[in-house]
Amino acid sequence: MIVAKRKPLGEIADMIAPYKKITVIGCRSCVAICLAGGEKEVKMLVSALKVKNKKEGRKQQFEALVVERQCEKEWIQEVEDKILDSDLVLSMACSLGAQTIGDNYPHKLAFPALNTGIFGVPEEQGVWSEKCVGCGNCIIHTTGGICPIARCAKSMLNGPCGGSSDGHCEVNLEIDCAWYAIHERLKLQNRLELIEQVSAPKDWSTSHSGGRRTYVREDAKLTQHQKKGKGAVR
Amino acid sequence: MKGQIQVIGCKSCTEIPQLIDMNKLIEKASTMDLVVSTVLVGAVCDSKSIKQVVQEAKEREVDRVVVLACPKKVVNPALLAAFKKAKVNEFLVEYVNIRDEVVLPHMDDPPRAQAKAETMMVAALQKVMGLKPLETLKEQMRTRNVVVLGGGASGRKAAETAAKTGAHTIIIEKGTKSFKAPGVLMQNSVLLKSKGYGGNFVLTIRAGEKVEELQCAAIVVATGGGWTRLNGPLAKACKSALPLYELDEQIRAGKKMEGPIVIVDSPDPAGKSMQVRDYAWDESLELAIELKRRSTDSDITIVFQEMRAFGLSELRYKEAAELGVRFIRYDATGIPKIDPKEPNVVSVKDLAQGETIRLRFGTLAFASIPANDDNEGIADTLRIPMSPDGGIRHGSIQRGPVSTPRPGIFICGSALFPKTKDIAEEEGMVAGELAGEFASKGIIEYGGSVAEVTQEKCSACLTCIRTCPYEAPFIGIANKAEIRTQACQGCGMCVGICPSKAIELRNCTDDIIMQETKTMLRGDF
Amino acid sequence: MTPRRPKIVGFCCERHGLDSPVAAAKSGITYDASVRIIDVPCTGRVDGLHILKALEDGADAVFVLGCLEKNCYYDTGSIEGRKRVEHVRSMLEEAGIEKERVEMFNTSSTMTWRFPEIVSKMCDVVNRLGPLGKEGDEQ
Amino acid sequence: MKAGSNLERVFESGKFVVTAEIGPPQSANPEPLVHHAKMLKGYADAFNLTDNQTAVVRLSSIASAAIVMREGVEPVIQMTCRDRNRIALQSDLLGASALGVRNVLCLTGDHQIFGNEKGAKSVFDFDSISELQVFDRLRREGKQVGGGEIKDPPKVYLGCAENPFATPYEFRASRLAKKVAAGADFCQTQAIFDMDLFEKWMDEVRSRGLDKKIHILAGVIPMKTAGAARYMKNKVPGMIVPNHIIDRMKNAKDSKEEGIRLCVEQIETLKKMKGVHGIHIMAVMWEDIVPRIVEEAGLLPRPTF
Repeated sequence: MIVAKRKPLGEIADMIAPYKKITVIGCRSCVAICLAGGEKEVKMLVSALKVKNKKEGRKQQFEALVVERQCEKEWIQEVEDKILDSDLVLSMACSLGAQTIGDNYPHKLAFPALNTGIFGVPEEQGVWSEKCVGCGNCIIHTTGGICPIARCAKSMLNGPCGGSSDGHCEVNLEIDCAWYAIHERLKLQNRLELIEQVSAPKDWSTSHSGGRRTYVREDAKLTQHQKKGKGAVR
Repeated sequence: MKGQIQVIGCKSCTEIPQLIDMNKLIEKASTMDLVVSTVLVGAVCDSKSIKQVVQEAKEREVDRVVVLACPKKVVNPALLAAFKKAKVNEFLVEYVNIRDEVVLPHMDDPPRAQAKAETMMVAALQKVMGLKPLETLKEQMRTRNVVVLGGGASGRKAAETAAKTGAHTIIIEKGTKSFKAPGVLMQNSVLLKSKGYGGNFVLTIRAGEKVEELQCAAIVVATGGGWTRLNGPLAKACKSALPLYELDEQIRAGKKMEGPIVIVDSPDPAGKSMQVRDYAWDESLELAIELKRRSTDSDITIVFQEMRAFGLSELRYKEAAELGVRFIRYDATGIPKIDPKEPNVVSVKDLAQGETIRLRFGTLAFASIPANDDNEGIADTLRIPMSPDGGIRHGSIQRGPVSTPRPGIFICGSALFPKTKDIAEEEGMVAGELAGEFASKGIIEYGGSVAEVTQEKCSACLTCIRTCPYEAPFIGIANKAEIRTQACQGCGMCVGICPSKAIELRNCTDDIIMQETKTMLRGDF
Repeated sequence: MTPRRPKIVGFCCERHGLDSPVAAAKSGITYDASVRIIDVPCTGRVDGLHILKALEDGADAVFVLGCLEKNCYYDTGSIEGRKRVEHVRSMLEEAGIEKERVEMFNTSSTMTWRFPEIVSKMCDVVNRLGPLGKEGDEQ
Repeated sequence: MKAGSNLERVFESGKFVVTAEIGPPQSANPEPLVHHAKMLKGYADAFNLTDNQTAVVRLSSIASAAIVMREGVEPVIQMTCRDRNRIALQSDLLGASALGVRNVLCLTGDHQIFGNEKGAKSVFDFDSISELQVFDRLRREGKQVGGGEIKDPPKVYLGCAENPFATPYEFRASRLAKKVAAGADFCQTQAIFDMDLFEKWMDEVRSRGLDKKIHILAGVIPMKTAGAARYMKNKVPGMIVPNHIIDRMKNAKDSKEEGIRLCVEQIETLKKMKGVHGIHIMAVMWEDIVPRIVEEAGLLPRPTF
């Protein structure tokens, strides 16, 4: 899932300081599950901002909402009234949420309350770790199921580098060395020969380096004939 | 529900110091919305008063009640029973502890006490309107079986006493031990899986070659002691470290240990020192003295956070110190550490001197307690918690001396932590009796103020499932969380942590809590 | 005008938390009336939102009182409660609000002095820091 | 001859090679480079010019190479993958070759977290092995990684580094084999303090016949103090400094002298080791000691062609 983290409250407060009527919108998808932007977090953020305002004698009006998926315009349209009725939308979704609101209501301001971080896996409750960077060309079948692009600090294809120390990364001893892990995994699977070969330079054109990416499913796209006007989802 | 409230004031305890003007309070109550009846009685615990208030409640078609008196558990339960009879739902009777929360603590400031009591009453009136009538449900226990895991000293005693209460006992014994036991003795058997909740557990047992399912009402864990594996940061950093008993064995076998010898209380010093039982210290001291006696120049250091030995064994501390054993005490600000790059040096902040000491050692031992190697698997299967020292942790004292946090599962003997046979047997007796009593109730009462999921809000994030100590939440057919009401204890932990606010605790919702807080804050006192 | 009296909210669990003021009352120990006790089944029920909302609604300080961590009736409830309190404290810190206004305490029902001690500690905090926000700000 | 560098010639002659390092300054002043070049000339066969080592911004390695070449010293430029993508790396290789640089050491590079620009965006378009592979193809076939033709290909002798002391140890010889396959001509090892572990690695290297396919330079670091030894042991990832070495430094009356003695002893041991074709002295911040070490290790005079 996409894992995000709330920005520090001070930063959020500064960001929204000039605005009076603020609608805070959370999202029930990834960010709810990673405890960053579900209903609880939205309510807590609003309450904390109100306490701060109270202390500092500032007046702002807040509305707290949550939508099913903020990255889809149909879900956002459900709360259109509230968006239009505010000076500022504070999005408690990944940056896709704030951008979807912005793209659909370009004259409105939609600010991010979260920092969107990683494609991560919950290792245990409250701990998420990065395991994919969305490079657009998956090779983990050759690396024991462990992605070196995301999990190696240097995205090496021919690791581990000389900084691998006791199976830890040179960047931080708390991080596991991805290539050490790949070596161990392949050994377990009896497939060590896979890393004996030289891996050629990666073609990064499938990643962000190839420019902004759009994935299309032609068979799923609606034809001009099928397209409907803006409609309610309920 | 229409909302017809009765307010009962009790003069018995509240007016003893003549601090609160109960008349005024009740007068105020009578002016409040939806209050249809106000009664001030001499003593609400008195059966005459109970008759009086319930009679009036009936006449005025009261459906909710606020009692201004003492804590609920102190007030005569006959009051609640009478209301129940009069068709007032028991969950709509709200008690306000005027005596202990206002009258007694604020006797030096009557005006504020009066204002506070009034605010509490107003908050209670609002709260009682937010409550919903709830039901307590009953489920039959399918059997009166009590399963005892382990046929050692404590297990046998547990089975014997449980049988005396009328329960049918089944001992699951890992080995081939044969002994006379009431009920059934299953040898060569191990617990594989467990399902269900107190009263209706379903266990999967492998007996010899066969795997079978076994229903039971209660479980006694009596799996005994064993030796712990070493884990924890110190053990990881120093691979050659020994548990105390191994050091002991080697020394007794006449092996010369490489000096200096350092004994640290635990492989995980950040864990609480309480886990290192008296027992282990007895052993450590004895060992240190033995080594010193054999050779006066052996270099022995004992590093500890808190040291307590059994009774007269305390004297050994003195003896050891006199023989030249070095003692270093630390606390949370300077726990022992081993740098993996230097695995033969432990550094620790000496509390006495306030500075960090580096101890080079030839042999390192942990005075960690011996625990059963099977504990982890058993705890895992029964979903009960472990303590950091490798024992199974028991539940709150309020739940009873041999309880686990899960109702219906009891624990005794060295599975908790090592102890002598007679103590283990005594615990076994208690555990057996409690398990037998639990099973003989025959019914599980559940419901009332339990958690409830609003499925449309649930993100199926599993947070509730991971957090609940009782296995009450589970993912249902709709791939959303649901609550196994029979297992729910009503603590509300899942409610407080749900990121989607999809769970509420019946009659203790966010709205009720926050409204009560708000009203209490509005009061000026 | 006399300065406003401190307003303190105490979320107390129904086990040792609520037994605590009872124990104090029985021993005849008095304490300041400014504390507002809100009962919850377990401190694990306390949501950070309840604490923030209390501050929003006029509390100058909030405490959460549960069983001792080793003897929590609901096993891990007071640990959960502590984590919620710590989270709120870190939020307050980020927002530039004194985190001392929110505290977690643990008690056992036999500690008669504990509740009065907590109340006076929180009163001291409010007296030192002053009220949270200006008079009459809360709706 | 692949590039005709002095380094290549010494290797080919079968003589025991000596290389050393010159750290470019954190300034735009070429003087320190000139000073070191003058001082060290004749004491080693080639000198590594590090590439923003430990991710600290320094005078660029290619420019440094051009400066020391004016003093008649042969450079080995280090080229890390941290700061440049394939366009820049290939372009800089052409540029370096055009300036007359003939030795290139391909490295993945230390992570920027170690340096003074922690906020930098790292590139890592290649890793050291793919860099070697691309550079080798460029010099042999005149083909870029993207297939584009290069008319006059660069003439370079390609080196790599390998660390026998990084985990997993059992993979370290395999990794050298990968570097050989990718086109490396010589290899500098991480500084050796744990001779036993190094010997183990060399056994594996020899048993695979890698010492016949690549010239191995054993890395040594002269230390000034016991503190330096401890620092390397504790703070430098992938470095093993056994306790007996730290103790020896600590107990010495004059730790500087002890450091020199230790280094010379290590070189003596390495000289005798089969498959080791030379040494690489990394006298970090202590360049002036190199002549003495080379002399005391009996490695003078350096051959000339």
